[in-house]
Amino acid sequence: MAVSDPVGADELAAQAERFLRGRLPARWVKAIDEDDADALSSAREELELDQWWLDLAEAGYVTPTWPVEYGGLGLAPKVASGIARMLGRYKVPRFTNPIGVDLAGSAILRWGTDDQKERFLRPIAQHREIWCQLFSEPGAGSDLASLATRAVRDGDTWIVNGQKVWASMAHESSFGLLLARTDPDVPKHQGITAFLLPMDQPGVTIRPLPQITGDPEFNEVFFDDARVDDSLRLGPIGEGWKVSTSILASERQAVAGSGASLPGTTTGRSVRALIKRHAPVGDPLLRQRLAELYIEDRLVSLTNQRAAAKRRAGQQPGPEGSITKLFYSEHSQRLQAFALELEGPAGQAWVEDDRWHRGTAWAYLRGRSKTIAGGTSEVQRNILGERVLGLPKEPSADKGVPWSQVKRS
Amino acid sequence: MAVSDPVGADELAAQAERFLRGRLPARWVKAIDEDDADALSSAREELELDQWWLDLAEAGYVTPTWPVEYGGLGLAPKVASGIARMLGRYKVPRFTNPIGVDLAGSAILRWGTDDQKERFLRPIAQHREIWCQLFSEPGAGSDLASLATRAVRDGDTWIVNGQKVWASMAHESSFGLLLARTDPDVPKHQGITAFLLPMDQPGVTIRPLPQITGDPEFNEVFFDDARVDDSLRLGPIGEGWKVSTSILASERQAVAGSGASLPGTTTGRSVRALIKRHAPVGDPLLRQRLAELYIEDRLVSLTNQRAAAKRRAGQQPGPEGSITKLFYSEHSQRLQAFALELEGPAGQAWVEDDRWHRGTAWAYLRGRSKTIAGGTSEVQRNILGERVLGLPKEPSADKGVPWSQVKRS
Amino acid sequence: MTDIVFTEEQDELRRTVRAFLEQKSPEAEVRRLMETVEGYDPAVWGQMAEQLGLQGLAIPEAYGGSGYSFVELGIVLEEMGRSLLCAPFLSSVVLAANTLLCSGDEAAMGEWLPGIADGSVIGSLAYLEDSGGADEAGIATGASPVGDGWAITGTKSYVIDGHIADLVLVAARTAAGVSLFAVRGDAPGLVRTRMQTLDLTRAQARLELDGVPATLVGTDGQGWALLTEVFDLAVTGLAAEQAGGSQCVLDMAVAYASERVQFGRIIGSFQAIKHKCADMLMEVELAKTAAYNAMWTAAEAPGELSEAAAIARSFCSEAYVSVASENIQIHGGMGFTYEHPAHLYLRRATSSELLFGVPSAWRERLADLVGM
Amino acid sequence: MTDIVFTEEQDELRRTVRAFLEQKSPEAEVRRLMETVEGYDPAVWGQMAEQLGLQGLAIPEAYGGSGYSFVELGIVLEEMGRSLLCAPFLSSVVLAANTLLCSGDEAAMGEWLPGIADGSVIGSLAYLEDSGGADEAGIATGASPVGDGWAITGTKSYVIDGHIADLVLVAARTAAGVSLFAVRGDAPGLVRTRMQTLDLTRAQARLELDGVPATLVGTDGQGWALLTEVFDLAVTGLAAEQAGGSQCVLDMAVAYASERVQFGRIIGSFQAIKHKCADMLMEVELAKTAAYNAMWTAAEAPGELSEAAAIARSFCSEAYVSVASENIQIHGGMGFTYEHPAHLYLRRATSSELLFGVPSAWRERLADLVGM
Repeated sequence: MAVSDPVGADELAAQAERFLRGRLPARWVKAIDEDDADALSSAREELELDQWWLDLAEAGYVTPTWPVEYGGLGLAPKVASGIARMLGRYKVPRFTNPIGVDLAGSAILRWGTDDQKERFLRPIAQHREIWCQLFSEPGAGSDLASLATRAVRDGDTWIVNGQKVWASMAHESSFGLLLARTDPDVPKHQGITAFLLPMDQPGVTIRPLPQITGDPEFNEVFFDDARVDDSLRLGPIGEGWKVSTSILASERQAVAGSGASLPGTTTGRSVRALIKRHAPVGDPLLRQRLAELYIEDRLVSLTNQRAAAKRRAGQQPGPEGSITKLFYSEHSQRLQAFALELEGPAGQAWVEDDRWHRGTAWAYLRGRSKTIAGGTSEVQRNILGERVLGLPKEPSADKGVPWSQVKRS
Repeated sequence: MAVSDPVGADELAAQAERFLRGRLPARWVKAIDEDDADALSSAREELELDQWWLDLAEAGYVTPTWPVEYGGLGLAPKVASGIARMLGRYKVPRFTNPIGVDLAGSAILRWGTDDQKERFLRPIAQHREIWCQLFSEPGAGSDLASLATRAVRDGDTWIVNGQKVWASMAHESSFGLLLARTDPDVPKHQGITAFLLPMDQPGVTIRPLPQITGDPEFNEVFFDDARVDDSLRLGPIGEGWKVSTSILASERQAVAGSGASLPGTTTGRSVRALIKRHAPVGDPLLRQRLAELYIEDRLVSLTNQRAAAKRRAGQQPGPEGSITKLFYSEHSQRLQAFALELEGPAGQAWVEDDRWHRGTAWAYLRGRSKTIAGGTSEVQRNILGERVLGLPKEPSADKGVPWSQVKRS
Repeated sequence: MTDIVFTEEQDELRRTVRAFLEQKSPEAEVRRLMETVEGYDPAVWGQMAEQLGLQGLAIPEAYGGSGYSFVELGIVLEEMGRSLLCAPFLSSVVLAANTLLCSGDEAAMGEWLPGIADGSVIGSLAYLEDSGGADEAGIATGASPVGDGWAITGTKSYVIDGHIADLVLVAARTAAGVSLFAVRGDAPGLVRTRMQTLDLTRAQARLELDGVPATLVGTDGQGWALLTEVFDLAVTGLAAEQAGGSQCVLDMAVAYASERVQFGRIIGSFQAIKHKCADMLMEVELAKTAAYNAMWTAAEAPGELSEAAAIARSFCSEAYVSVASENIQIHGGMGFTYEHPAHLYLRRATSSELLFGVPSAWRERLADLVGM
Repeated sequence: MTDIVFTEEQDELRRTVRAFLEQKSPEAEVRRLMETVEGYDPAVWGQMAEQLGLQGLAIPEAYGGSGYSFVELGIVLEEMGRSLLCAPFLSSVVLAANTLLCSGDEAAMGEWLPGIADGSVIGSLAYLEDSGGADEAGIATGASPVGDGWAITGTKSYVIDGHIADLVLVAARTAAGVSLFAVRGDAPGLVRTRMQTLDLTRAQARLELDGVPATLVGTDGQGWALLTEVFDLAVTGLAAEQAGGSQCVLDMAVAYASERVQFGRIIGSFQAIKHKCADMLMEVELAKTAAYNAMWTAAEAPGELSEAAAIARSFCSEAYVSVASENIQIHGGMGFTYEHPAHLYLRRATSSELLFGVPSAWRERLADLVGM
């Protein structure tokens, strides 16, 4: 059912809706039509996921912006967003392979050889091969470019040694998008190369690294003479930083406040949910803080809308588009802490089957990552100060200095 | 009535009290005994100040820690503090020549020649010669050592050109304690020399520089071939930074939170005064904030007491003695802003004879300087981070670089 | 509601107003006017009306105005907030004109709006009294019927530009409740005293009324309901002004941080300063969003204004005070001098926060509106 | 009141306790114990009593203790807060022992205090219920006279170490009002369920009581007055613990900031990190002042404790949550892992803030006490 003719966004959305209504279990569609959350919850069990992903990919709806020859629909992002909205309306996830689709897929499309595109793109869209990201290291967080995992060439193969961290889904992954240092004797940004590393090999050891919530969301990955063929090198030798920046822009987008105005993207309790649960809030202090959080939430949404409206009107984007990620991440922390405080003692202890309070406490802890993951608040403030306001950078301690001579943890 | 024999602190305080009760107008003493603020206010008019300062200096009570030969009592600071407390109890100011007594006097005692001590110290204590401080410049605030006012030697005289700022009492001053650059070709701290500059000369122009309150508290001072004799140089050539750091320690002390626990040192409204005026505060939000401010105020006082108790017990001082200046300055700002807010519309407009509201607004504005004067909050946080917590300094952009080659505003 | 995005025409309006104010209300002129008794320049006031038609911009054509919306008015106010224009614009064009418009009183509108629109009449609104209470209970001034009209006795405080107003709209209590009255500036029995103000660029007066003749505006006893509507519009206009002032102090701070050198470095390269500027940027952008949202709502969905106004009022007030304070901090000692304009903005910001109900009161109102 | 300065003997006590905890309660041991059902190590508990006499330190000699003051007890709690010791010390030695002492009930004190002092009895205090309301109205559990004694029916929640307590002091309502009762941990009709807790290092239980036999402690109907006294002491002890935890996370943050390198620099040289550490330092030092002041007041002027306790409670609670959060932030991704101890302190800090009345409630109490 690939779309070959250029059609309008409305027609595309209508096509997607027809597909969904035909493909999804009838109870699912009914639950959506009747806005019945409980019915939807039980309908979810009817969907056989592996086949679902295959069919969704086959229809091109997993990756509508990819070229038709690699399983996409060749659509502009603006047009494709209609499909995403329709999937959202039917409460179906677009993919559970985010690193694969958003990062590895984009990177391969942009930097990969034809062989690489042919080999990797369809399995990504079909969720047959899950990917993980092998970028951050214990010693290279905010300063990612200082990474120390080494890849040394040995004929047609590269031998990898070192350690990565924050690799989500590493256990399930077939491949990892790896940044490794291939030349330590040039400044940090210049000696990095990107690879498409097969995860299932003796030189790769994966260790879960649970978050403070206890959830094993991330992993550490150790390389002990791991091997990757030069044909799986992505982009030129020494150009890995360029590959990664083109990718990280997508990641920042994903983490960013641009999603803040979409319903359901809050990790934890939304302002609306708190009002619903706790209104009328009698304590004037709590009322004030709830009102403050409501205002913050509204202003982030409205600011994102303002930025989007400017884009639609073809105007130059202003600073309004840059501030919401940082503000929203700090707002989210305040909100989850407040949600906990609203509960009083019940926020800090609960009986086993009390999902609300457990979830509230979980969201509170999870919220701590909001100002760390995807660029710490400190780095975000540097970015606002330097890129938006034009303030000068700090004197650099490592600019132009060969990586091997720079101080590291 | 100079004290020649070593006597105990209690006996000294008793002597001071006898002096005060004999020397002050009878109505003044009565007002103190009866704790009658209004009576004291009118008694103040009876005191002829010039003679008072002379007598107080003659008794050694202006500068009790100075050597006897220069008009002091030769007392240890700990012992002398009993006298200060007694003057405080009788609500008499110790001096209105703070730069002279605390800064210039201390500096001359430590760095001056015998001739300089003989010439300057008694007139300072007697308030016959007022002094001002000529340190800061428009281009050298937090970074005082980058100062650009030049002094060039011409035989036995130095010719001074440049500009100083924040010189309080410059108009009334006979002399200014000047820091000037005598060697631009060495790193900034090394090319500075201190001078005792006569203010009444054609090369010195004074221009008032009112604060945001409108009060002409400070002045700018311009030097246009001003002259100062080499015999009025304080300390060796190029050692001016050392002279100034020994002095600035006293200034920091004066501005610092060490006085925060003393009654009457708050600029503007005290927490107690706000409670007295506004209790009962019905609005739960305002009650909370008043309680917060009350807590902050109490904790600063208690922390100062804790630091003092440690000193008295002969224990090593801990960080508790270092934090109160910064915290108290920010607390004061919050307090004065809150005092204004408590008034509502009356905080921002008043009829002419409404002293309370005018004073509340004045204190709000005046409070802005708390985090700037005597070391900005940013500099204070650097000091806490580096000197107390031992964190490393920032990479320096001017360390070891000749002053003339360093970037400046 | 349409997208919050300025049209080319609106951008042009902004450029025109900004150019006018840069010429007519530079800092030196602001400082001159703030020390005059009147507090504004009648010649410039006339040019604003004749050359640009600013006073009548958002007044309906039926009453001599140009019939533009609150969005255009907000743009003008944003620019005026930026330049700290000393003029009775907020009092006359925002407060008085909108009180008349909300009253729906044809006679009053017909009598006064054309004059406000062409600048020949300066209007103002007197609702606060010495108690400062910004609620209905705060109104103690009384009005009694006398012949065809009314006579008012009492005291009004904090009346913006009340000392020069030709028309004062006075809230007073009748047997039916709080009502609004038109009082002429030169009416017998009215004594007006200019107050001393924290904000040096906006004059306020205290009015003593002793049997002052007055004309009822709107319905007897419906004055507080009318004022509640007016407040939403007033704080919307004020929010635009606050957003303009906030942007101006941010610009000032960034400019200074970009040129000032200490320790051999531009101070904006220090994180302490850089991050402060980043925080200011966030506050300013959100304040602009809040103000624009309220302007658009006032123009396109006035029935929903209360929530947007409460958000704009509480956020813009606190943001402006915060960034105006930080601007002084970033300027260090220089920012603490009378000669530097930084304090003029702090004074305006603080006064604006205190004068129209404190932010917490508006958040409480919001909590009610949203059903918290 | 004497100066707030530790004596040589008190410093020695601190060193002894710290050395003991470093040996017996290192992080690995904390992590082991927090996953056990009991939540503490009975052997270490016994050593605390036998070798150091910590449980009986501040219990009068007449009841088998050593008769030291709340200052010494505070020092011990500060060190326990630092090491996150998993043990029923707060529940038994601070809450239960002080409830008994405040009750003045000779029989109850004679029966229970010697066992608490020598560690053979673990006591706890059950006053909160499912509603979480920390005021008198929150107590719905009822007690009725049965024969010589009483029978209690109802539910208690958030009972610290309630699942292992030999003695539970239960607040329940009689005809005379809220009263306190001693209930044995193994009493018939008592069902105890360990709750899931945010704070992994301090266990809490929910108790269901169905006609559980109980003995009145103190005077019938005077339970809430008694509890109010106990709360002041409880939050004083907790403040000491919070101060100890706060100092520990500051030390952790500074150590990390002094060794971690990014962008070729020790991260503590960046102002963003350095100033955060400076802010943490201020909070920690003021928190210590607040805790010490409350400890000294409890020891030397117990009649004036309420104000000192309210100050310590509200300030130390917020300071600890703040510095524990910032510690995670300074550690970046590392601080967000389960393996790093940073989250254990945030959990303790947050739980402590929520469990004994939120800071704003204590500030409200302070406002009453001071006459605001």
